[in-house]
Amino acid sequence: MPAIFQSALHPAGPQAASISHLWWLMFWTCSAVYVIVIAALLVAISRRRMDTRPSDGTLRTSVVTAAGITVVILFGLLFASVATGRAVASLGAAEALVIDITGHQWWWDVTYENPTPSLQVKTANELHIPVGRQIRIQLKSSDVIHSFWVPNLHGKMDLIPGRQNLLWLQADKPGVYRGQCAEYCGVQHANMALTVVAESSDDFERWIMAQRQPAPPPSTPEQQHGLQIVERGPCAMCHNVTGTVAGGRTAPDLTHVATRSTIAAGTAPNTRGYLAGWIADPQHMKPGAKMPSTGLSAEELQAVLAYLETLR
Amino acid sequence: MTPKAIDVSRLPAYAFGHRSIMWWGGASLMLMEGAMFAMLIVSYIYLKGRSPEWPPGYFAPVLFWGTLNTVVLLASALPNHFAKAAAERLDLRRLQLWMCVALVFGVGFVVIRVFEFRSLNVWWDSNAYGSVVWTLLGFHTLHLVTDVLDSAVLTALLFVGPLQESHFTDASENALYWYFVVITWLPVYAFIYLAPRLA
Amino acid sequence: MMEGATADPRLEPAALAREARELARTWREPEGFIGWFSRIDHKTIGVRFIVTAFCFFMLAGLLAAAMRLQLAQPRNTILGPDLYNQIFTMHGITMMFLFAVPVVLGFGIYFVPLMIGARAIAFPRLLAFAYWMFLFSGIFLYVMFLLNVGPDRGWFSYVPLAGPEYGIGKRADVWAQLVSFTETSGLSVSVCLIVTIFKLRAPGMALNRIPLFVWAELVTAFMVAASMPSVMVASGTLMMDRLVGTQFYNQAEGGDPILWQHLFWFFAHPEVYIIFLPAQGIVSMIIATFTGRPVFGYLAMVLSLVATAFIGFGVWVHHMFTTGLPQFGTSFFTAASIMIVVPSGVQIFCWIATLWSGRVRFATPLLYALGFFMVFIMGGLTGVMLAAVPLDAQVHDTFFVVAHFHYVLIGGSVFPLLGGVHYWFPKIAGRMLSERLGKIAFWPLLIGFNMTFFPQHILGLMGMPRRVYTYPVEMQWGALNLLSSLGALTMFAALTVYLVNVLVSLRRGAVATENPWGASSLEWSTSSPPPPYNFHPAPTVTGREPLWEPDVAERPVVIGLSADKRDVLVTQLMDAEPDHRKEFPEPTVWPFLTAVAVGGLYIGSIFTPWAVVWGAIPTTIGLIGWAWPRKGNQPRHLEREIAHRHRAAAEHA
Amino acid sequence: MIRGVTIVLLAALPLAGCERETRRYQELPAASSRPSSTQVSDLVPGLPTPSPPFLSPYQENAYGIAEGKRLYSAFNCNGCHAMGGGGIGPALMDYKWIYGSSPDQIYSTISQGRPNGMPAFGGRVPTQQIWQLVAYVQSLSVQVPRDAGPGRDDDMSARKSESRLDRMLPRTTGHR
Repeated sequence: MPAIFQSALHPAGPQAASISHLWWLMFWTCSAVYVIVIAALLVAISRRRMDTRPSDGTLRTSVVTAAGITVVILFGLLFASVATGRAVASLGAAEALVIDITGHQWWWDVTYENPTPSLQVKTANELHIPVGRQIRIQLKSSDVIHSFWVPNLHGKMDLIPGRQNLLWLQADKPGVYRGQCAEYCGVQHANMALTVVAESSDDFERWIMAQRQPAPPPSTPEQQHGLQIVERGPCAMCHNVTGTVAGGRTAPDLTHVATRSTIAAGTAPNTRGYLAGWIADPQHMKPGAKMPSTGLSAEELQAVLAYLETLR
Repeated sequence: MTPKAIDVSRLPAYAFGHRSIMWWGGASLMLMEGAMFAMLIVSYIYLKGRSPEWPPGYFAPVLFWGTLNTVVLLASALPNHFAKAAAERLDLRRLQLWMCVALVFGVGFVVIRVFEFRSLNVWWDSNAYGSVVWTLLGFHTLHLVTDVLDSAVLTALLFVGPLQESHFTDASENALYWYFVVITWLPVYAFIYLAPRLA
Repeated sequence: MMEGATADPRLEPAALAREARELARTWREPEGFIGWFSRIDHKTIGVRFIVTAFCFFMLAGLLAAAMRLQLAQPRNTILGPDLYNQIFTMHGITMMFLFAVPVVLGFGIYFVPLMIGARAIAFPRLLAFAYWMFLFSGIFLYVMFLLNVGPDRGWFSYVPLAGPEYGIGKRADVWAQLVSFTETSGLSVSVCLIVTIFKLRAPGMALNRIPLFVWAELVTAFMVAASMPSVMVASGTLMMDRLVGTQFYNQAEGGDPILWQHLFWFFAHPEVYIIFLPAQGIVSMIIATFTGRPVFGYLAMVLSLVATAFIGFGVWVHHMFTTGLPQFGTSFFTAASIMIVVPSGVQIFCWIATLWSGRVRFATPLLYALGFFMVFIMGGLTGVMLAAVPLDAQVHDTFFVVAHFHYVLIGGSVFPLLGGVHYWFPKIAGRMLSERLGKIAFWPLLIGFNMTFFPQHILGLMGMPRRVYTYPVEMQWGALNLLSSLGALTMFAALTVYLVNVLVSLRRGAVATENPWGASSLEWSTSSPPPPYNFHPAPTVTGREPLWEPDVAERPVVIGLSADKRDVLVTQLMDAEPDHRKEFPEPTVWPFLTAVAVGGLYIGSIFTPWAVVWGAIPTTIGLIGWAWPRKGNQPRHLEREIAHRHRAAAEHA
Repeated sequence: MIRGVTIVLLAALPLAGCERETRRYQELPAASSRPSSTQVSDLVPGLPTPSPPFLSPYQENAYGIAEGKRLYSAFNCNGCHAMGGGGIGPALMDYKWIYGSSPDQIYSTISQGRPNGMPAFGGRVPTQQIWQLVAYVQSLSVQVPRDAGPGRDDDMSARKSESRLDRMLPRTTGHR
């Protein structure tokens, strides 16, 4: 798994960049103010010689001056803030890539919009975006309020039931950026992360082509057994695997689950070991998650794992 | 040397209006109650603003009972006024009389209020519109009932209880609160009964 | 008024002593089991408020320690998510509803009447009722917590998470009813404070002579009265959504989750100032006392308080910047949120000017006041950052915000409060706190505080959200979290020392004189602790700093208040000229019984709406018992007066 | 008397509170162990043997019932049974249940399926979730404590929430 950043201090896109400029402006201004005020305070309390007690007139002038300077600084910061706000808002583009994201307790349902429905792509908890292109993210919620936040790319925006919110993103350099739900959304709010993979437009095209394919048919008998369990067993009640009869809609789409870097919305890396642990006992890894312990036998579990690994 | 003194023993043992602390207590109470009514009405406006049609999918409330109650409420200001005046003249007999009359009015519009709820044409759990009108009406009814109870107790006190200066002040404050209940009703009436018709 | 003042035999020491004995009899607090529940003296109730609130402060502190233990390292498993979510919610609501507001009001309850030279607080029975509601709310909350019904939806209880579909079980209802309890209490106290400050001031204490702390409490009381109704409406509608199926917050039926956020934050932002303004009042008193001069710029200070209160009602939306509100609207709230810094700034500059021109005595209370500057100013500055919409979009709901409001609330409120306890302990307990222990507690507290919360700024910028019970190893948040937890440990130790100091000094502290600090306000003119009747003879005022005025010796006093009944002098609003005497009620157990009835109503209505109906019956009985006068104390002169008036009317006719 | 009420209330809470509020994420032993012989009808050869009342593990557990409600629509039970009112499948709000309305009977109806269209969910839905469905189905006929039943959901309000339904008849054998 590549190195992961999740920091507002390492902007990787224009929106985050202009916000971090504002941050540094604020940081230095406020630090200066803090130092000056505290210095004044220290001088005030450390004065010993009382013969030079200033007259109330002097005090009044200095207080009024200080207040005046405060107002001026604040207006400066206000202006900077509003200006940044406009700059960030103006970054929308017409030929943007449109992605629908629906928040669920506690995972992200991702749909790449396309006028032709057959070309739409459904995935979960992982976005791939082409570098240097504006992304229009449409945020909805299926249950409670969540908040979409990938600090390296932009500030957060809430997903509110009954509304659709918009967020414009752009990544300037390739990389893997981690995001996380930022509005308390229930027992597993802490484990509701998503990964944004920014890659060159060629890589992105390759990826989305692959995602449009249905699941490859299993080759080995073990994998076929695995598919049987997925289709006839508990998995299909909630999960969808395009190209099979598994058509559940209430849990993450598994058609290409093997291509993702994490499982259970960023709770663990997507390795056979963690996957086995997750399927065998989800409530141990993510207590309260909607995935039940299915009571598969060890042999069934191995088969399912073998099949899932073919879903690239 | 002994310090100088201000002798207050000659000062009266009671006062009316904003001189008395009861008045200020009542005023603070009305400030809070008023704020609650304001919040409910703001919620009403907010929900109305989010709804394409208003009332959404229901008939506006029937005007008759609500309007009748408005008339009765406004009329009740009269005995209320006399009661207040009597209280401030320390005129026990008239105070008792007018308090009783006011009580009759009070019971009157609590009864009418029952019909009002039935004339709303919507249930509280039908949709947000129903919820907010039921809550507005219910919250005002709560004030009606408490105020009627309050007056009833006070009236009983005036007849049987040991008499104190404070009871006259209380009576006059009670009347003031009565005005408050009447006045808050007007916006509530406007929003429950008229706003759906304007929209 | 002052002209009418004359020397009087009733002021002979012997006469005064005799009257004092009678006053002590009249104002005595009832003894015994029932008596304990019947007490209504504002000093008793005030101490009860303060002590109870600090107990909840300790409980919430323990909860905080548990959280820091869980977050000390990544993927920690000491607390599960379900318990952790209850704990952080409990911590929040305990600190906000059961500590901060009650304690600042408690200081007001105890000291406002003393500072304005009043014999008692207005509506003492209502005050007692308020205390019982407060106590019950706390017991109720923690019993529920022990029963695993502790609220777990955050102190803000956003819908739909706390709504009927996703707020499973009764936990969210417990939150809603806790709010009903505490708001009932807070609103009642604010009535008492407003009326006391307006009508019971000592003769001569015109509005422009009111001590700054009293001004702060007055403004606070008005903020309570104006903001708490909003959250009452919010919690009430939430209860109805959950219990009887109203649709206020159901977007599918015309409701809206955002309405909740408006209603809640319209209360919850002013709440911050409710907590923080009285603390500013405390800072003013402490600074004046330990610089030996009045706080510079009285008028500016008062106007800043009022301005803060007004602007404080215009900034709530800055908690909702990430909900996708239209840009224009948000920039107005940005402006308001930034400009609210100005009044606070003016106050800080005035305090610095006071320190600059005064003779500073480094007693412990002043230390805490200085700690307030160090910490609070940083909180204010990060507040400016949060007011900027784009920056807020990054740090909102992250640990940056956690750091910010702990700097504001602990710095702006807890430090002054701890200083205030040091400052007023002699007056309340009649003994001095140990200066040495006080200083020993202060420094680790200041260091530990910054150790705990400064790293959280960085954590927030590094992308760590709030309200997470754990975090992955690879996020490199571990080190700073550990540091933060160690800081929490330090604070814990410091506060333990502080507590020890209080407990030890209660027994062994040096006995306090009337005015150990040489302060200027009226509470220091009576004995420590004050008698039940506060002052005898009742004082008058001729200036802003009564005990520092040159005429303190020959200033006239008030006589003629009867000592055989609870006679209190009511004065006029503006200039506090004597207006009339009011007999105050005797102690009674009815407020307690009423509180029990109302409590039963509140708790019952968690389970069935009918509780409101049958709970109303005992409540009404309680209120009648409360209001019904004792038999046989009908004043003769009243009958005479009534008869006289009737005769006059008859002759007139 | 008032104080008494409060005390009684508080005393009652541990009983109500704890069981209602626990979040049992792990599958319970009670749930995995299924009643061996389930009576589908009260008709038995010879003398009638009263079947011992059997409690479903989530019957008083708000979390279990709420999960059951979520699954009820997730697994498209409402497709046939609607919101308890019935449609293609029989209604669940009344008390005349073809295959019995006691928890164990409901359990086997769901897991084994029934003739004329009720599929067997046995192998497909984990026992824990079946028990949660059982608890929810019971709440449709108010056989669970009201304070544990689900409130209105954030959706078009088709009907009263389960917590506000009026009981149609004295509790059946399913409940203690």
